[in-house]
Amino acid sequence: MSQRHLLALFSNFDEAEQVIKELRNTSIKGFDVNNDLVVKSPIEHPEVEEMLGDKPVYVQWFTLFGALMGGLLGFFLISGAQANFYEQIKGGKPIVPFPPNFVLTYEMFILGGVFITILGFLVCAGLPARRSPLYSSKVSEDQIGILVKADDAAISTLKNIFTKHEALEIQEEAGK
Amino acid sequence: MIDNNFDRRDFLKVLGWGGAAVALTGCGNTSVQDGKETVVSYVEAAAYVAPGISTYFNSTCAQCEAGCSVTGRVREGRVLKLEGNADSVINRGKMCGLGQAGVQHHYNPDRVREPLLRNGDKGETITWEKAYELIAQKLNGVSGDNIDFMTGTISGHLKVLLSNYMDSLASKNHFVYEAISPAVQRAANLKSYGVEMPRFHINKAKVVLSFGADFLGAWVSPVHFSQQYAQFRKGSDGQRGVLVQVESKMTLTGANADRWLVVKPGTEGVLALGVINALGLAGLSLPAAVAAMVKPYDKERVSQETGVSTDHLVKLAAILKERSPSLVLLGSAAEGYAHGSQNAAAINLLNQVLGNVGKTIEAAASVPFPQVAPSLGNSAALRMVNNRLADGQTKVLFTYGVNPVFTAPKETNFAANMAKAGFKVAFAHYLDETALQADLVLPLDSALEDWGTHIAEYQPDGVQISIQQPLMEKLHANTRGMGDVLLTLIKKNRAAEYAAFEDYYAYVRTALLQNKRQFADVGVDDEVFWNDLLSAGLVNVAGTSNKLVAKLASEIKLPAAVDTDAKFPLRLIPSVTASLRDGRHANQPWLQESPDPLTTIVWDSWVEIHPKKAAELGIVEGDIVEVESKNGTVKAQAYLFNGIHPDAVSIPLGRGHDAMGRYAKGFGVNPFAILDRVFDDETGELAMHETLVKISKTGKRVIVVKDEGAAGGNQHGKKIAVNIASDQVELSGEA
Amino acid sequence: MSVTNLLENWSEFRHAHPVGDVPHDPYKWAMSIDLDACTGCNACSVACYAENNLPVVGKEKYAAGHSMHWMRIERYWPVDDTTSLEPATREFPDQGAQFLPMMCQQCEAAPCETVCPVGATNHTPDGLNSQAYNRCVGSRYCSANCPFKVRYFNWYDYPTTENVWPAEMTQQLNPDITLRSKGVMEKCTFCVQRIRAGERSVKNEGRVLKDGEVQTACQQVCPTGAITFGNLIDSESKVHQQWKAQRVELTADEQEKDKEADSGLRGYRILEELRAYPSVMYMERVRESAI
Amino acid sequence: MKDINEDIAWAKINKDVLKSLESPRKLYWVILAVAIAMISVAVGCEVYQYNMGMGVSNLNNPHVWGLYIATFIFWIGMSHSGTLLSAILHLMHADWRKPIYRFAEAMTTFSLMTAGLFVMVHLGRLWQFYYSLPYPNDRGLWPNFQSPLLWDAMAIFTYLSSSILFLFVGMIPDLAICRDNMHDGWRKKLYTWLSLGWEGTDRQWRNFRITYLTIACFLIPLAVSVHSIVASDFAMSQQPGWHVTSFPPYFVAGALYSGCAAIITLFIILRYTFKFEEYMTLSILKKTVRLTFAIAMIWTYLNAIEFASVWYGHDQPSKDVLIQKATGPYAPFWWGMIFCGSIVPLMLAFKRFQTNIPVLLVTSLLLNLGMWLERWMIVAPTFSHGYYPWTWDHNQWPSWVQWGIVFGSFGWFTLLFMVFCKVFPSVSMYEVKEMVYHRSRATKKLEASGMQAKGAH
Repeated sequence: MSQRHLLALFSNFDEAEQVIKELRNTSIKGFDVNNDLVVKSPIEHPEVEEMLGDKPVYVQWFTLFGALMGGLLGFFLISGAQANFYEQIKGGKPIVPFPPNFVLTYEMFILGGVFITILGFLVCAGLPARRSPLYSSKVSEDQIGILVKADDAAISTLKNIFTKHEALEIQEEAGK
Repeated sequence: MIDNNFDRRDFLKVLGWGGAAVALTGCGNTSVQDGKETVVSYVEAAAYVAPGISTYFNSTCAQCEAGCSVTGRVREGRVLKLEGNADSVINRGKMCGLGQAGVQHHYNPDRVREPLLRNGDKGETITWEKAYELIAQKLNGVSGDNIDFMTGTISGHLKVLLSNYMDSLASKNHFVYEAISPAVQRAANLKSYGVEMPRFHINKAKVVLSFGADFLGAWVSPVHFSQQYAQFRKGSDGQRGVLVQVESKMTLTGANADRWLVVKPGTEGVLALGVINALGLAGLSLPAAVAAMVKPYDKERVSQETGVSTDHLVKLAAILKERSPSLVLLGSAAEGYAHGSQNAAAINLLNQVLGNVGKTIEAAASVPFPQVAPSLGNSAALRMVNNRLADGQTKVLFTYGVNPVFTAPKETNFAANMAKAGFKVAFAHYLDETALQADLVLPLDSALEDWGTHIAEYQPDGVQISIQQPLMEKLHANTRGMGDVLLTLIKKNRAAEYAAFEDYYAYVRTALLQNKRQFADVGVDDEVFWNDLLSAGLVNVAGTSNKLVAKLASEIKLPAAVDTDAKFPLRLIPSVTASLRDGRHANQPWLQESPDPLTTIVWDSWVEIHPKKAAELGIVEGDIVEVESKNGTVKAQAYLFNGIHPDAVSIPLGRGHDAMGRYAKGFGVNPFAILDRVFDDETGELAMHETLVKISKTGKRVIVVKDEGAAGGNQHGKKIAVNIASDQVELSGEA
Repeated sequence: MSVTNLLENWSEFRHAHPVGDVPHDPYKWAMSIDLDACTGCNACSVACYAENNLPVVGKEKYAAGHSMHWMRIERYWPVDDTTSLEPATREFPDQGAQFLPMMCQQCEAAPCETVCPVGATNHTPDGLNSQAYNRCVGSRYCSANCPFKVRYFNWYDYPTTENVWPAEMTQQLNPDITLRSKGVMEKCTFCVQRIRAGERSVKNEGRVLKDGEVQTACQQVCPTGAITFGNLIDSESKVHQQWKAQRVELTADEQEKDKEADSGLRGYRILEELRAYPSVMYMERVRESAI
Repeated sequence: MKDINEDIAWAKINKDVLKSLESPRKLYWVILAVAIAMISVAVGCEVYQYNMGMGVSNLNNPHVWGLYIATFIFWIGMSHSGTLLSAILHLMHADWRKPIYRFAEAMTTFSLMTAGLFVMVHLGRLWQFYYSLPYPNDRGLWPNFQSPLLWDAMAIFTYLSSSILFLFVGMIPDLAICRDNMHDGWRKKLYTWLSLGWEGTDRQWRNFRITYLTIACFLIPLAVSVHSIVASDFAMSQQPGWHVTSFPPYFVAGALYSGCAAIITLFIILRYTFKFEEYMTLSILKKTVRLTFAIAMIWTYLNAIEFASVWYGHDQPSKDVLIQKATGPYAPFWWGMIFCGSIVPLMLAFKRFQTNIPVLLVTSLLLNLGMWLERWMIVAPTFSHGYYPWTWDHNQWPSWVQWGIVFGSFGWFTLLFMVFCKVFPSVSMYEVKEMVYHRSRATKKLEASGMQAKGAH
């Protein structure tokens, strides 16, 4: 069965919350609220996102991995280079001196953490992304957008819900 | 001999088998072989050239008159470094900075490379043939009385050739001029000990009392004395030698003294007599005549006249009496006065009453071949030449190894007088001030390119004849060895006698071989002997040993007070530094950049002035001050220096050249120029310390270029250069 | 860089000089300088110029503080008031001056070595503080951290600077040593070229260098023999004997002399309290107390 | 006084900020031209120095480091406020940071880039600078990881790259705004590409929040480590005046201080240049000024602590250096530092000056001058008066080459900053919206509760 996208724009954030609430509470055939609903917002909007249910974020696992790998890599790279290349003593210090290596390990820990976090962000947020079929630049201005994907059959139900909550504009994807 | 046609390469091949070779080929210098120029690759290098391997050849240092033997390090035909020859009794393998800079004399970029003939204000390059012709032409018809040859100290076979040449010209006018020489002391020594220059045993003395003798710096044979000094400091049986230096301006030796006594300039003799007096009071038995003579010199008077405290005087007498033998030395600081000979006599008398003669002062062996013994220079020679020039008696003037235009006081008008001579020939390495006044400048080989023999004035043990031999090929094709030039000149007059000698090398070789039995077993083959000689670079002969004839001075006339002049209240001490001496080495950059040991100043002259006097005159370090004597002024930066008598200022000699190339010209000032013409009463030597000056600020100020930093000589309580009192230390246990 | 190598080397390299468990063998080059013999004549400094191709920088650059004397002779005046900035507070320096030949002290725990970002200066197994010119990038951190300020930087390209080595003078250059170009640090090497040549020459004989077989240029020339250089490990060497007689320990930061009031010793090392463990021992100048 | 007008229309925010990206005014080109002229001076000096050797800078033995290193520390320090403050305030939910953090972070990035140049300029053999990088090579050569300079290089690289990423990530939603509002052209392409297809979906925002928070968490210790490592360049050495335990916190405080001062300067400049009065409000300025004052006092305290510890430590060489700073040839600069760094900021304690723009502009410039002097006074006096009296050099003075390069570096920074402000939104639009949103909601809540309270009454 073919599916279509529908984007509704709201300027009143409370209304948008209500829409989401309603969509979650209403069971509509051909529309899965957990997978087919995307909220587009001009600002970071935890209240609205809460309505979407408990969606996990995995970026921090990337962070942990990156930081640990960065630190380990740093320490072994440095100590390895010292042990293999610098068989010459410097300043009466051990060939593999721990204090300076800790400093560098620390830096590498952060470097790895930051880099892999960014990588994780891109992966988790699905960036860089192709533009979704329906988009309005209003979303980057002051309106909240609710993008839904549903079977043709559910479209009208959804439209009704949107209109009920004073959607300013409803964009509809052309049928396939 | 027109060209240097002696075939060095063949000669070297011979030497190569002898075990010690003079390796002389090199990159950049093509070899002349049978008239053909051959480029020789190192792939097929000559047997005596091992690429990458240094070879060492012995020769003699020509930087000063001490006659140290050197070993030249030669690689790929280039001499790289001069090191000391350990077999020499003079320097025993050691060197001074001046000696090492000899390579910069050799490689100096400002050497004269072609014979130059004056053409108006310019020099015109001519050939040697033309130069010889010109000399012959100019000498033609000139009486020997009107031909002067002015040289620095000269010895060995060059001296023989020169005197023969002068003979052949029927001239007796060979003048040996040294701007800085111990001539007064020689005369005084002759009177006191019967010899001009005895041997001094600093190492055997327990106390050395030096009146301005800078034996660690520039006096007579500094490298040799430095070694004696080292032994003296170690002492025998743990008794470390004590050095007391008496002078008005601190010398390097003074800086190393246990006690440095500053005296009013010129009162060294008074102090010496005062010490004798104090010694007598301390119980030393004095000959009656001496006792009577020194009687007036009681410690109060001496202290008042010299500025040395009575306490020090007594202590000095005590230590001299207690620790025997001692040694009293006298140097230029004591000699440089109108009464310099009297000072010297007084100081020698102190040695005599202390019983040092025969113990720490011994007669030197005399050179068995008087004709090669050194002709010793003095400054009286300058006076004579100058007078002759002024009177027009000199028609032809030859100069070699001297730079009188630079070293003569301005008042002598030497340059102008020199112009009166019809023809002036300068044998020179560089276009120095004198060469610039000459009509003909003949470029000489450097000391590292030339042959020669040297005998130093000061002989520590027997007599050492030092061989000078080329360490490498000539750098410049048109320079000639002085000996070769003299030989060529002499052949013009005495062709028959000298026909046997192709060149100076042949002459020296023949001369030495003739005296082979003096040096070696008769049976030794000539070649072997010669090669051994060159390999050693020197030969020692016992010489005739002498005994000193000590004669006590019967009368010493010391002026009651040293002259002062209200208009010129200060005394100028032209100081002699270890590296620049009379200025002939000023174009050697190592020496210019070698900091003066006491002030650490480089590349420039300075006026040393005591801080007390400076405060009086409102002078601070770096002020450009004008130093004015009756005869002129010089302007130089002031350096506040505690090691000088407040009534004296000091300017080092050697800088202030108007010529001599990029490293010498324009750096510093020349205090020779403003010296007053005051002479030692007895010897007629220029009294170098008799110039009275006044100084004034010019208002300009510079930052003194020196190594010393903002802390000056202060260690700020840090343990950096530390000293310890002799009673705190146990020297006998040291390794 | 293999893991095994890393792991194996780990323990092997967990030691440190000079407290370390691996002594220098067979050489530990060191020096002792007798200040009682040193007269401050500067011959050593000139010898160093001749041996090590040091540029003569000329008056202007000297004035700017760009002199290159690896060995410098310092001249101090005895002062009564050590805190004063004035050079001397005595009216006359009646006990003479204090001369001190100063060059790289070849510290065992050299402050310069640790700070070099590119590892251009290292400690050699024979106890030298080596400088790799072609590795140096010229950060000058080593000089900044040198307590003695004996490292000299090539502020200009001296080999191409006018009148430093004009035409003929280049022929004097020692071919055993490179010329240093602009932007690299240099310093006294204890005449390492002579040491290496010496080591090579005895290698074929299967022995180690004996005392006196290698001399530094400054030692060789010193007219009073104030400078002694040699192998500190070799008990036959003069330098060893001198250190021993003065009871100076390479790895100590306080010597017997400092502990005992009347030890009669005169050996010390400069700025010893910084624990750089210099390889140069100085012996105090003696001044006669009776005069 | 409110930090921001809560009733401001969101569309207006977009419009106002995007306006700053529009065709520049004449003044902008003038500033750019001046900046380029300044850079040319520095480039000229550097070319000269590169060809002649470092000697032309008048550095010498013992003054082996000079203005280059001092100015390097200055720029590193300047970089601190941007990212560090942004991150700290973000974690502390201080939303007044939102209108000003963007340009502050840009300042961080650009001052780091400027600082990096000084490391290069300082090197005797610039052409071999890569020897100090840990790159694998045939010869198995590695840099010396023991050297604080290497830690420095590593820390700066980490900081610079993290700062750029932090700046970039924080800018993505704004880039999307730009993308949505720009006419076609290279800028549109640029924004399209850089915004990575951001549409503000809930998934994007969710991950964004965590990421931004995480990086902020990393940046705080990183920024602290960077300047304490710069401090280690000195503190890890053995030199008197440098070997000071309190150097790392002292440096960090100094860095924050100069960064805050620079923020005030740039705040004022941007406020007027781009007419950002509505976002960069006096209220926010006042908060920044108060923060600056607090840091100034911390810095003063740490400075005093350093002197005191030297004084009571009885380490004579360190004490000598301190005395030398106060009485020697550097005394005018040292006292200038005390005046600019500790006396001038007292002015900021007075309310009436906290919003007085001309006074603040002058003050902030003086503070930065003071901080630059501080860095110079850390570097130079130790060289002039180190352990070894023989090499004390009180006469050394930087040559025009050094001054020229230091001068030009300000041009370089200005150029980068000006270009940034024209190409990227220097005020964070989405965050200003957030701020407005949350504030107005909070106000409403307050009003509501106030009403209730009233009603109950």
